[in-house]
Amino acid sequence: MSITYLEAIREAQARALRDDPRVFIYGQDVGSFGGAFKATKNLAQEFPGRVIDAPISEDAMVGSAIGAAIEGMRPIIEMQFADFSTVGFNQIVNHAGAFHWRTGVPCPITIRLPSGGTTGSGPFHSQCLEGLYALYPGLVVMTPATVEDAYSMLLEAVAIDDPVIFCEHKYLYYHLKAEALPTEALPVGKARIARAGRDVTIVAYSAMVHEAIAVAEELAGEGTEVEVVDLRTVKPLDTDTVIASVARTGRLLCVSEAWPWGGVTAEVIARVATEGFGLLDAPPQRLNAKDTPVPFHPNLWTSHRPTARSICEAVRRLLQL
Amino acid sequence: MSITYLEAIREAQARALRDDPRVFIYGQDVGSFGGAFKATKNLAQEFPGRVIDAPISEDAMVGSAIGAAIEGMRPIIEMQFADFSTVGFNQIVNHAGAFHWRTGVPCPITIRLPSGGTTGSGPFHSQCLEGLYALYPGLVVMTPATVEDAYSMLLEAVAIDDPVIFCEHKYLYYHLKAEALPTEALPVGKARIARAGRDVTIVAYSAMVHEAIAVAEELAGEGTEVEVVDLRTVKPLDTDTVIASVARTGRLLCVSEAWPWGGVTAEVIARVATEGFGLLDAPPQRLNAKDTPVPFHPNLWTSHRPTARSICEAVRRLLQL
Amino acid sequence: MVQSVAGVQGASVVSSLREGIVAAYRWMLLARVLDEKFASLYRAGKIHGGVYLGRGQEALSAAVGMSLRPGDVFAPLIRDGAGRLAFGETLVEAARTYLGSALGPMRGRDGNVHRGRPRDGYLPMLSHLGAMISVVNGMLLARRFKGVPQGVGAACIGEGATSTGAFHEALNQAAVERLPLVLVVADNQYAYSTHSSRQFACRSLVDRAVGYGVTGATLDGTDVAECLAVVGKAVRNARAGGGPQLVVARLLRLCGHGEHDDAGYINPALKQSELGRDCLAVAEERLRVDGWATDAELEAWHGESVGRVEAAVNSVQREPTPDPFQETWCALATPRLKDGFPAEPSAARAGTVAENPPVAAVSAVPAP
Amino acid sequence: MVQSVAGVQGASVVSSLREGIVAAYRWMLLARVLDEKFASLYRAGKIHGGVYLGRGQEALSAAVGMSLRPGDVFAPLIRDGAGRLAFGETLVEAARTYLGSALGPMRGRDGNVHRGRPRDGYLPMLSHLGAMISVVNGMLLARRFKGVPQGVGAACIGEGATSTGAFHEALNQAAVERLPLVLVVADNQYAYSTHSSRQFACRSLVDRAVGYGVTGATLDGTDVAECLAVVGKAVRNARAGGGPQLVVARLLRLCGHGEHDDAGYINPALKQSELGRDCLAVAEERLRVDGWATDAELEAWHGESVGRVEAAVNSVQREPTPDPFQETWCALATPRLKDGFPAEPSAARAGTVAENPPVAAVSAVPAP
Ligand SMILES: Cc1ncc(C[n+]2csc(CCOP(=O)(O)OP(=O)(O)O)c2C)c(N)n1
Ligand SMILES: Cc1ncc(C[n+]2csc(CCOP(=O)(O)OP(=O)(O)O)c2C)c(N)n1
Ligand SMILES: [Mg+2]
Ligand SMILES: [Mg+2]
Repeated sequence: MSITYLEAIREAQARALRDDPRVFIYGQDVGSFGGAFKATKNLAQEFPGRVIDAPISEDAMVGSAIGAAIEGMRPIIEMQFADFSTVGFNQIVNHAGAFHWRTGVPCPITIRLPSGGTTGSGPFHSQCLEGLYALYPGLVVMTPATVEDAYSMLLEAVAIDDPVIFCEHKYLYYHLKAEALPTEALPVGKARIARAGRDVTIVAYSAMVHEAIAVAEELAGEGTEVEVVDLRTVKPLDTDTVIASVARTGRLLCVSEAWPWGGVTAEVIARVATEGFGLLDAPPQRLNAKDTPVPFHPNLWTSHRPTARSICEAVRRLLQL
Repeated sequence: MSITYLEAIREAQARALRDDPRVFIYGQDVGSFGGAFKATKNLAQEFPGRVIDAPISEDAMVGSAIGAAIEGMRPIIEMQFADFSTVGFNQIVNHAGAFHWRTGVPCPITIRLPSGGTTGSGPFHSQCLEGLYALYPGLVVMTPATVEDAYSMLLEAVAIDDPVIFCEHKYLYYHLKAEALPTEALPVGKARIARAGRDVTIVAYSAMVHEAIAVAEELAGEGTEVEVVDLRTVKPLDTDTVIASVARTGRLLCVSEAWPWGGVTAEVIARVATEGFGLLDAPPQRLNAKDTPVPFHPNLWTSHRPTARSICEAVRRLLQL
Repeated sequence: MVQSVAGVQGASVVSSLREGIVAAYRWMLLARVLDEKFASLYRAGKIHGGVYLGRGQEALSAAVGMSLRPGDVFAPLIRDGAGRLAFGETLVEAARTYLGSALGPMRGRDGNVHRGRPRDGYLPMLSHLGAMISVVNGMLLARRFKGVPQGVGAACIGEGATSTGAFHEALNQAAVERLPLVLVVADNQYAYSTHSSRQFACRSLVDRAVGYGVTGATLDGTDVAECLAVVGKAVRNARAGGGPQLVVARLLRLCGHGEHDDAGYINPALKQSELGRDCLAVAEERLRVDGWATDAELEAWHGESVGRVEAAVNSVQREPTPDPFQETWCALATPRLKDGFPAEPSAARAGTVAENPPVAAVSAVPAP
Repeated sequence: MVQSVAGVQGASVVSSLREGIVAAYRWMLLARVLDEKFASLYRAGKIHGGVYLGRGQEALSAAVGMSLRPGDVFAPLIRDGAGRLAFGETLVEAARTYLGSALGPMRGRDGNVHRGRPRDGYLPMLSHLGAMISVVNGMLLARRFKGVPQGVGAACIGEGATSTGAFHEALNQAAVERLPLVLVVADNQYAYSTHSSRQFACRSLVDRAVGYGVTGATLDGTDVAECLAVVGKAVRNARAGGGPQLVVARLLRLCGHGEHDDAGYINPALKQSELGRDCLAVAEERLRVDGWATDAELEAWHGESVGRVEAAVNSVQREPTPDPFQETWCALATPRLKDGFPAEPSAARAGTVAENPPVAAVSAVPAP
């Protein structure tokens, strides 16, 4: 048996629906159609009345999820693309994010954001918004990189008493496969050493973890041992695991598919510089997408985002510093 | 004569309206009422038909500003509070921000965001969103700290061919005064040495510049010379001026009133760590607001955001590192 | 609690009408007195931030609060002091939020009109206009999912808030799901300084009902009997499965947007018109004319209201304000997921989160 | 260009009707052939990303494009291939965007249906549904400010997009400002897989007109004559100062949401109904029956369309694709304000920005 990242997301939702009567799914085309990416395939049939098509009203989708959560439900909201969550932004960041702090009442909603670039998707079907949501207090932001994490973290997202922004990477949907679903998982908030190494640390998350691993494999052939840290959640951010890795390697490159200003790479480097300054043997480096909208044409797109090649170059430069 | 930060904003708009027939102002209650904060006082009377009350429709306000800009106008949009711009978020970041890159046609709109905390304003009338808008490509983000900059930068915001997010701090509106309006200004994108010093650099912007200067004055009495860098714009960010200052002092504290994850302090520290690593004599430090919504009660509010006292403590700690 | 004004026959109609108006009048009066107290505290510099009054809108607001039952959902807006009280908010709770008491439902974290107890169906408003309606929808949907009695959800907004996308998405959502939502629009002619002619171009906002496929009704917000009748009927319709109800009230805001605002922009002709009548004075006049209340009774009610408000505010003023060192500074309900930021004192980083103080159950209580 | 179908008397009515329908038919046919070409390129793996067709909506779309004049504003949506052509888009331009040619108006930066030339009044859509309407408003407002001829602004959306807050805010804004906006809603029964019963609960979306204070009209989108008449009238109304016009067309999407979608969810009964008729076939039948076109003419028009489409696509396929090393990677119109990020090659940081390739002026051209 083999299971894809996308199927793992579907299976996690099936299990959440099966195990917990408080769970329901709400989003455009998630019902009998099974969602734009088929992440809810057959769920409406298996769980009648609990997987519901929403009108094209992202603000109301999130607002009503908050209401349902107040009543003790555990809604999962599927945004058709992460990019469209900007229309429901206010309810997410100002209402859900602030709700528990203001009222003492938890707001357990999970918002699934099909994220990241795929070829030909262009400026509005490609965005990586984890750094956007992490800015706001009160939100947990998950960025699973593996089939196993897609499954276990989505189950945890639903179980957690707080609003969770679940950034699932569209490029991994079909490309990434595992043998089986996991039976255990690291706790939420813990980063993972995706590959051990002693010469340089690459901190990455989501699809970039796989680019980083490819780089590690390539450089291993040249005798450079790259350690890859998969952040798993970007908020909370597991500073300890990152710093422990930098303590071993002395060199840090942080990679993200998001835009270059602020975001995860700035936060990681700021934390390491602040708390692990003495561990660094060279200036920490970062690699992000370019500071333009995500381009439509593959020629531009592959230059816009970090790739194994550009990461590899950055590592080589870093090793020379 | 003495002029406040708020009056400077009004005067800049008056001058823009006077000098450039393409300019108009659109926002809730900006017309004969003169705006919630009186930033457009008398402008509707002085410039009939060019200062227009908008319905409570932030999305349409920004969308129509984009349309007017396409037709060659130079709209100024007043959000009643920065916090409410989240409802017009999509038009700002996805439409205005991406417009020139996608189409080759400039989108010169200015969006004024009355920003930042004042006592008793609470979670939704206090936010600092410069780090939010700086995430997105295609936007210029200004954060004037002085009466002079409020005036000259707003004039430049209107003149620039790109969408500008103009974060004006409500706390400075009435508190900050200058003798006269400036006749010249630093170019947009250049940071300013607000106070020279040789022992430690505080990078700040907007209202925090004044807290930093208060700290510098206090510490000067103890023989510590604090250099204060006022960023003026957070995007583009003037890395060179910051690094030149760190080169002089060897120590960096970056202060912001925004939430702690990501944002300006992370970006500044990441840039200095990456490009000016060797200049640092101690780990760079940051100070932000706490990671909760902005509290209503002054007891909580004054602990939530950095103050001269907490900045001073942070500088003392940094000097010991 | 008064629920129906119409539908009862003969003498009992009159007595039930009288009871309803008397009860409403007393909620209105209590809210007016409380508002005036907040205004005087504001002028004395004793309140942090703004103060927002319901002057001129008490009849409508009381009718909404009175038409609801325990188990219903209520999402009031800034001018709904009367409705909040009628729905079961205590004077102490209102005062605690305005004065930032640590013992209030918002514990000084949020303030003034941003107060409620969500678990009791009493929602604390978000400032962003229009945002509460879909939240009410979600609560009603959840009850449908759970198979428990759904109750009615009432959301109040001003005419200005009808221009928001949030209003539209939520009313449409309620219509598609056929939820028992009662959406009450107080068209008080102004949104802050902006006249409604700059807000919409239809004849009346009730003309929107057909476009959503919901039932519409209008009423004169200065006439408490009409408020009780029309709002009561809309709530009954919703309860009976009639789907969403859009109720549009005509009235005039008889105060500034907030107490900082002298409302000099309000057209004097409007103040002189029927719309400009003070619903409280109109109700009082009616009680007098119909012989339903004597001068002595009216005076006693007023005195009692003043006494209760003074007592509540006095006691709250002696309560502790929030202590930043006791504050958890944790926005999450799951403290173990709190992110650790370097500059915070380490105690806060380890962060044990204190439980929220217990809040009393809300219920629609009888008239004061 | 055909502008009015009604309003002319006697024999000229018929001849003008005939001319209109013939012209519309030829735009529809050309758009259909172009769509089919894109679909076959998609199946051959020659297109990056999705392909979205206008099958079944060509009559409505052509009517919109034909009713506009140079100087008007047009904000089409994904199914508006016919209207784009009628408004003046060239086949080459359409093909360039789908194929990502560096010479196209979007230069490979944006693609497929996201194309236009804003300065010519032809707006490139944002993906976020409903977002274009207020942009059209802004263009019309700007012209009022400038005191230049305002023209008419047409924005097209699907019934699904009427559920967005953006739709509501923008239509209301247009009504308040009484702008010459024609908002055309293609109610094709589905938004992706979602039936319109999950999208709104009113009888017809035209019932929304009164609630905004705008004029409403409906039409049968399978009947090109009705499309021309009703859309033409709405455009004339707007042009004559009649304020915003809401036109709601009844039709059925005769294709998948995109070419990846087999649309298996569409109710077969709908396909069999009047709504499910193919407007192109209906128009062709009418031309035949009324003797307005011979078989030979029809065949010639088809052949000509195929030839033009093939020629355009063939030439575009030989054009250069964007070169990442030539790309400025600068989102700003003001290169000196470009932020410098450490990891970028220094050439890009210094960043001189190439001018955009000149684009031809758009104008409503005569029927092909
Ligand atoms: C989305 C949003 N934009 C702007 C504001 C600022 N604001 C607060 S109250 C108000 C006027 C509200 O008018 P209306 O809805 O008519 O209610 P009223 O005050 O008349 O009762 C405005 C513009 C806001 N709270 N939310
Ligand atoms: C705000 C927003 N949410 C979701 C989407 C994803 N989406 C793209 S097209 C579509 C369906 C549109 O349906 P409709 O408006 O009826 O137009 P049609 O495709 O039927 O022509 C959806 C949901 C989007 N583009 N924008
Ligand atoms: Mg109002
Ligand atoms: Mg549709």
